[in-house]
Order: sequence, then structure tokens, then C-alpha cells
Amino acid sequence: MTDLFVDEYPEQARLVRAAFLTSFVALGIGALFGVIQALHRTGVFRIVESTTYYTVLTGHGVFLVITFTIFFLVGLYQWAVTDSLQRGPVDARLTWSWYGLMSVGTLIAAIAILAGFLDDPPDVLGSELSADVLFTFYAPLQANPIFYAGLVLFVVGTWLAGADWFRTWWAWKRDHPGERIPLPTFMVLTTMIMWYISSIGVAVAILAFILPWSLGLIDSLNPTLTRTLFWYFGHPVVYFWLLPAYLLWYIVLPKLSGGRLFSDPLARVVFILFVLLSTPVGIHHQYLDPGISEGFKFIAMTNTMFLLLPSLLTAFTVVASMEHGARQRGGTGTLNWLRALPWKDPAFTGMALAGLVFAFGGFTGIVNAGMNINYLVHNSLWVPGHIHTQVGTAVALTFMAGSYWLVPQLTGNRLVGRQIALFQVVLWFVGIVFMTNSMYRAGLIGVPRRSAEPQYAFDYEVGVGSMTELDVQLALGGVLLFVSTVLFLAIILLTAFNTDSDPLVDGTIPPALSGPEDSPRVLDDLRVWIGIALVLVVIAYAIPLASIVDRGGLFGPDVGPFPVVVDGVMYLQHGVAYVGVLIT
Amino acid sequence: MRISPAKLLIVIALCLVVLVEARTILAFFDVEVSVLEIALVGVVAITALVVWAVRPADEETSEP
Amino acid sequence: MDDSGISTEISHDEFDPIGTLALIALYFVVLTLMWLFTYFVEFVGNAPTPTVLL
Amino acid sequence: MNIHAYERLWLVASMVLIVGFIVTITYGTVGLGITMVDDREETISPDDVDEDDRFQDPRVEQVGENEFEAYVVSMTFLFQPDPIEIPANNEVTFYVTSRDVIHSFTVVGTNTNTMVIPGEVSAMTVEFDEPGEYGVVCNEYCGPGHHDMEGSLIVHPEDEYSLTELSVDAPDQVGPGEDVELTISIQNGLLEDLETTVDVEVGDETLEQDVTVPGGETEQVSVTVDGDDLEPGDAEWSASVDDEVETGTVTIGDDADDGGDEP
Repeated sequence: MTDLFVDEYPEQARLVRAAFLTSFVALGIGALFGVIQALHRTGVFRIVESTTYYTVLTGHGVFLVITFTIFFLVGLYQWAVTDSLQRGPVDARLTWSWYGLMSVGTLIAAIAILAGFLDDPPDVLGSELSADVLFTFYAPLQANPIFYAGLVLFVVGTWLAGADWFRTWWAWKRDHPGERIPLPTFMVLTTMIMWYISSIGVAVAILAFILPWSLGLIDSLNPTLTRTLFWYFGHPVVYFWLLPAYLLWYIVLPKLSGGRLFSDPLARVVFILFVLLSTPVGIHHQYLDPGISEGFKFIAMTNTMFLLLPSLLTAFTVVASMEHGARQRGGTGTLNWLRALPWKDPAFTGMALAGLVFAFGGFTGIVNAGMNINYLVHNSLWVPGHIHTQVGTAVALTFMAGSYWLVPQLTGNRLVGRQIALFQVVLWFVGIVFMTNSMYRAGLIGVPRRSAEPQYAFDYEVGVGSMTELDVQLALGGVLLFVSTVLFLAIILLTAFNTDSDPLVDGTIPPALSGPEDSPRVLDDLRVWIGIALVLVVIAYAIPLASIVDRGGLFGPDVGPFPVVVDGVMYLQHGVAYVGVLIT
Repeated sequence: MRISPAKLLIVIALCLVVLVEARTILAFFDVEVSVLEIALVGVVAITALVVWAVRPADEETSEP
Repeated sequence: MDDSGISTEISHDEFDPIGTLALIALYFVVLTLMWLFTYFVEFVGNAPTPTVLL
Repeated sequence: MNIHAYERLWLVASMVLIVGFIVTITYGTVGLGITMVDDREETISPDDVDEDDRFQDPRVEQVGENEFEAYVVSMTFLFQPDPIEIPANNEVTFYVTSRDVIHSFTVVGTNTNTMVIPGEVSAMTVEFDEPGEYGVVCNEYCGPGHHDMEGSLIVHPEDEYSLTELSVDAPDQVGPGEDVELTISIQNGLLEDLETTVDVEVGDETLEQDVTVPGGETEQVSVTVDGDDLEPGDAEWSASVDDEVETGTVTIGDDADDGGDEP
């Protein structure tokens, strides 16, 4: 057995542990908020006021899809770069600065969000402290400026993390001239290129428009423009969550299966396709937006459909790698080899089940990508169904499973409760099936997402069964997922304190069956791919953005702010006044 | 045991998936099954599965 | 038995991922059927849908 | 590059799938005529919604044979008009704008669904075949009362649909024995002529009068009730055309007679 990561790179292991700690704290809070919502919107049990539901929803979104996923990503990528290049960063101070910046950013945004629970939030920077604007913060809904400032600091932190990894790679390259980039580092670098290109959108949206507007420096903005800039970033960000899971599937899963990665060249092609195609697709979130022509929507759709290709290729490569493992373990037959896989290993089973859910969640993604079929599912409960199968399971469950393999190597402690860990990942799988099945079915009959009380004066036309049954199913799924999260956190916590033990884990990664030497060197020439990606972005976005600015103006047709304050009374009075006008 | 506890657990999980989806799919073919019926079928199926799994195999073979 | 449980080493040229091909072919069929159902039954059957003024 | 034969096969199959999906969507557009909400409408500032011809008075209008337009304003947390009433089997184009933040206009259980963005007007042409009452919801988070934002869409059978508006000019008071004269204006919002009957009741007296209102015009009908047939005191009156009803009270005789118990 080789040296553990923690023994070889103690400083790096410390950083990865810190990143995972932040990530898992966010997971705990986010999961608690999640179960509150599952019980609230189905009317099973309401612990908060319906107006406060949106504070919970904002927290659930931001803490899970920003803090949990991205802190896990930076931890995992720090491990991947260090482990595959076999060296630490050039300057550890930079490493700790980006971690610090990301943490401070998160903390500031979290304060703004959690202030939503106060009865009388204090004034900060000239407006009430609150951020009930959800993860998407669509203007003209307005949060307190510190919410946006926190997001900016966080994103700048991730940029510095990327710079740190590039610097490590450049230093490695000087010592290893002519060598191919090790696959894990290749994945890290390509992910970060995609992130740099895509986060330009949200940076411009916040720095040029939303932040100055929330500070009162400008009076008006163009909601279609900020929304389009958000989605320019908002779709690639889902790949920013997904690609670390892909890294685990390509690098760790074949090893856990007892085999080797089927094809290193195709893994590289897949990541390059993500660099090229992740960004010029964001308009597919705006199929039902006025102010954007059908032609641009159609172009976004074709790009999105071709973005299926890397995921479909991944399905083959990863399954083939698992099959290779199964056959090396003595598996036979066309399908009987599935029985030879190491199902008792929670790390393996978690990732395999995550992959299975991802394959079927992928179908719902295809529906979301289809332009006119969006009329059926847009903003219905179908969409969170999709999100929870993809980021909520493919990504989250893979991260949990990966932690079962990685945390012992980062701490030098043996994993506590391997059988409970197996139960935990299977419980997550069952929970997500219950919850998302209900969400998909409810979405198809028009139940909206993001609503505290989706119960109205009319009745939904439920094809099979009843609305009550769908509600109970959703709530049950949510509770199972919450229990599963608590189990996961408990296992990790106990493992962290399980110091008197030796981990039963082998951290070596076997080489791929078909190695990098089988692929053209141009795959490693990152400048080429950056260039092509930028050209594609310009082609996909230049004309739509020009058209939006031309129609509504850079600062919009006089659209003022609507601060979302905790006290909903003002809004209700506003509404009642209009009802009054209507009646009289 | 005919299969390992880990595999039994996963087969039960997959069983639950089939049960959850079965009602919707059967309804496409105009077969209406109530929640109670499907729950009953589920209990019977999973019990049968567990009983089958824990009985000793005809010839004891070690798990791969 | 070590933790990985590997009993035979299989090299690239010996490995024929026939099981993967079978699974992925099944996936292809399932995707196609679900797509056709969702588009032509769920979506087209959910009228009215915004159409062109003829 | 060294790619396994099966993987090449899967690559081809994947491309077939992708192209198949795009072909299906294109068929929806070209074959079924489904159009996306797009940029065909001019922008409008939320501040100008109240001055805009279409949106200052949110309503349904007939614009051609079997063609209607519905102008809808959404705001925190309601839709105007509410309910929206349209005929079945007719093309109805919805124009929806927002007075404040981003909303949606979603007719639950149908594909009639659009985002509503301040500054923009969403336009959708649909034809409802099934009469009935549909729920309208906002499915984009718009503030703390988002879940209360609900409206309704009533689809009337084509032959029962009317856009008739009624207004009545009636005296508050007449002297003892004087005639009561009601002037009833009937506005026909449809393009077809409206042949109908005006029913008037004053006190215990009932009168009927046939009237034809040309499409898009307003006709006035005067109805006179002989004052000698009416009891002194407050008399309830009502005038109705089809489903529209106006009511009021006329006092017959001197003020002092009514004893001061105003309704």
C-alpha cells in the first residue's frame, strides 16, 4: 500500500479537509431547509410562515448549489492536482487566500440570507438586510447589496483557485517537458477554463448593473439583459457542479470497480466538449421569455442538444470501465457481470446509483432542452425534479460516495460504519426516487415550482391517483433524503474523530486501458480550445445581447427596484389596494 | 445466504423503484392499481425476496 | 482475497465490453420511447399550445 | 485515435438520437405550427402601462371573425382582468405585461404558459376547444405573496359568449305619479350584430323590449313605466340583457316619505 495522501501532502490534506468541512456544514443546513420545504409546500407540516418559506428556499439553493458543491469541488480539485502532479502549489499562501476569500464571501451572503428570519432586520448600506431573491436573483427583485458583494467575493475566490492550479501545472510542466497532462489535472484545468468563460456573465450582471443599482447608484436596469447574463453563467454553472462528479466517475469509479478507465482519450474529448459547448446554450432557460427571437432560441437548442454528446459518451466509457472491473473480478455473461461488482463498498455503490439516476435524469434534461416542449414543463415542479436527480443526486450522491473513499485518505482514519454508509447511499437513492417521481408527475399536470402553497382555488387534473398521494410521496422522499444526509454527516464526523485506526483504503489510481498516448497531442493544447470556445460564445451571444440592448436599452425601459423585504404585509396591502380598485 | 446482504439491500431498493413507477406505467394501459394494493404487493414481494435470500443455498458457494 | 477482489488481469485487447453495449442499447430504446411519449402524448395532448396566426 | 468499435457505434447512435430530438422539435414548429413567445412586440416601460391603449383597461376584445385579443396585466400578486372570459373555438391572442417584477402567465393544465418580464409584452395565440374554468397562476417567484397570485380563465361555449356591457341612466327620485324613464345603453363588443331582449323591472312592473345592437356599437333603449302604477316609496329597479344586470333604486314621492331607512 502506498503512502496516504495525508502523509505525503499534509498541508494540502489540511486545505482539502477545510474545504470539505465548509462544504458539509452547508450540506447540513441546506438539507434541513430542504426538508422544511418538502413538508411545507405539500401542506404536511408547516413550521414557518409562508412568506418566510422563500428565505428557506433561498438558503436551500445558495447553500447547496453554491457552497456545498463548489467547496467540495475546490477540495476535490486540490486533491486531484496535487495527487496527479505529485507536487504542492507554488505558493501555499495563495491557496489559503482563495479559500479565505471564498469563505468570507459565503459568510457575507449567508448573513444577508439568514437575516430573512429576523422579525426586524437591521439596515445595512442604506437598505434593510435581506436576500429573499432565490439563487437566481432575477432583477428587479432586489436583495441587500451585501448579498451581491458576498457572491462576488466568492466567485473571485474560485478564480484565484483556478489561477493557483494553473500555476502549479505550469511549474510541473517546466520540470516535465513534453509530457502529457495527467488526466485528473487535465479535467481540473478544462473545468476552470469553462468556469472563467462562463462566470464573465454573472460578473458583468452583478458588477455593471445589479450591485450599483442595489446601492442606488443607477435607477433602472434592463431585466431581460440581467436575466440573459445570469443564464449565460447559469447553465455552465451546472456543469461546474457536475464535472467534479465526472472526475470521480472517470478517475475513482473504475478503480473501485476493480478495473481501469476504458479510454483516457475519450475522457479528454468529453471535457473539451464541455469547454466548447457549456456556455453558448444559456438561452434554453429563456425559451418562454418575451424579447428574444425564436431564431436565437432555436440556435441555443441545437447547441444544447449537442451538449448531450459528452454525457452520452461518458455513459459508455464509465459503464465499460465498470464492466472491465467486474470481469477482472471474475464476472461473466452479457449482464451477469453486474453481480461481480463490489456492491458492499459504499463508495462504489453510491457512485453507481448516482450514475443510474443521472442516466434517467438525463432524459428529463432532454425534455428541458427541447424548445417548444418547454411550454409543458417551464417552471413547473418538473424542473426541480430534474435538478434533484442531477445535482441533487448524480452530483451530491457521488460527492458523498467519493467522501467515503477520500476522507480516510485525508485524515488517516478508518471509515466508521461501512455498512451504515452503504445503507445511507441506498436510502438516498430510494428517497430521490420517491421525491422526484412525485415532482415529475406533479410538474406534468402544471403544479408550479418555487411556491410555498401550490394549493389554489382550482383542482389539478391528476391522471393517476390523487394530489394528496403525490404530496405525501414528495414529503416522504424529502424526509428520507434528510435522514440520509444526517447519517452521512454523522459517519463523516465520527470518521474525523476516529484517530486510533488505520484506514482500509488504497489511494492508487491504475492507468487507463487506452492511455493518453492513443490521442492526438492537440487535445492538450488548451489555448486552441479556449479560442474556439470564445468564438462559439461570441457567435451564440453577440447578436442576442445586441438585440436585447437595442430593444430595451442598456439600463432598461425605466424599471425601478423592488426590494424583497421580510415583511410581506407591504406587498399584501399593495395587492389588496388593487383588488379594492377592481371591485369598486 | 444466497446473496450478500449488500446485494439484497440494493435489490430491495430497485424493487421499491419498480413499485413507485409501476402504477403510473400500468395506468397508461388502463390498469388502475390503488396505493394500498401496490403497497401490499410490495410487502409480499420484498418479504419473498428476503425469505429467498436468507435460506441456505443448495450448495454453498463463496461470494465473489 | 485482497480488497479489490481482482482475480484476472484483462488487458485492453482482450476486453470486449459486450455488456456495456447491451446496457447502452437498452438505454437508447428507453430514451426513444420516453421521448416519443412525452412529446406526442404529454405535450401535444396538453392543448392549447401557442401557434401561428394562419 | 484508438476508439473501440462499440464506442464508435454508440457515437453514431448518440448523433442519431440528438438529430432525432432536433427533428421532433422542428416538426412541432413546422408541422404543428407551434410558435415560441418572441420579440415581436415593442417594449413598454412599466410606468407607461397605465397610459397604454391596450393595458390601461385590461380586457378581452374581438378583432376579427373568430379572432380575439386579451390584454392582461400582471403585478404583485394578481392578474387583471380576473376572471378573463373568452369564447371556445376562437383564436385568442394574449398580450401580457408586468407592472413590477418578473412573473409568469400560466394557464394550468395547458401549454399556454409564458414568462412576463417588466418592459416586455408576451404574445401568444391559442385556441381553446374545451369550455370550462381554468386556473391561471404565476409560476415565477415574485415576492413573499407569490403563492397567492392566482387568476382564472373562463372559456365559454362559442354560442353563449358575449362581450355585452350595460349601463343604465335612471332618476334617483321622481314626484308622485310621475313616469320613471330608464335609458339603457347596450354596448356590443362582438363584431356580429346582437339580437336580444332587454328585461326591465321597476317595483312590481315588468317590461320587455327587443333590441338589435350592431357589432362594435352601442344602442340606447328608453323604457318608461307609468308613475300611477308604482307605489310611493323606494322602488327597486333592474335592467338585464343576457347575463348582464344593472340594478338601482328610485324614490317615488317626496324625500320625507321614505322614513330615512336607506338601504
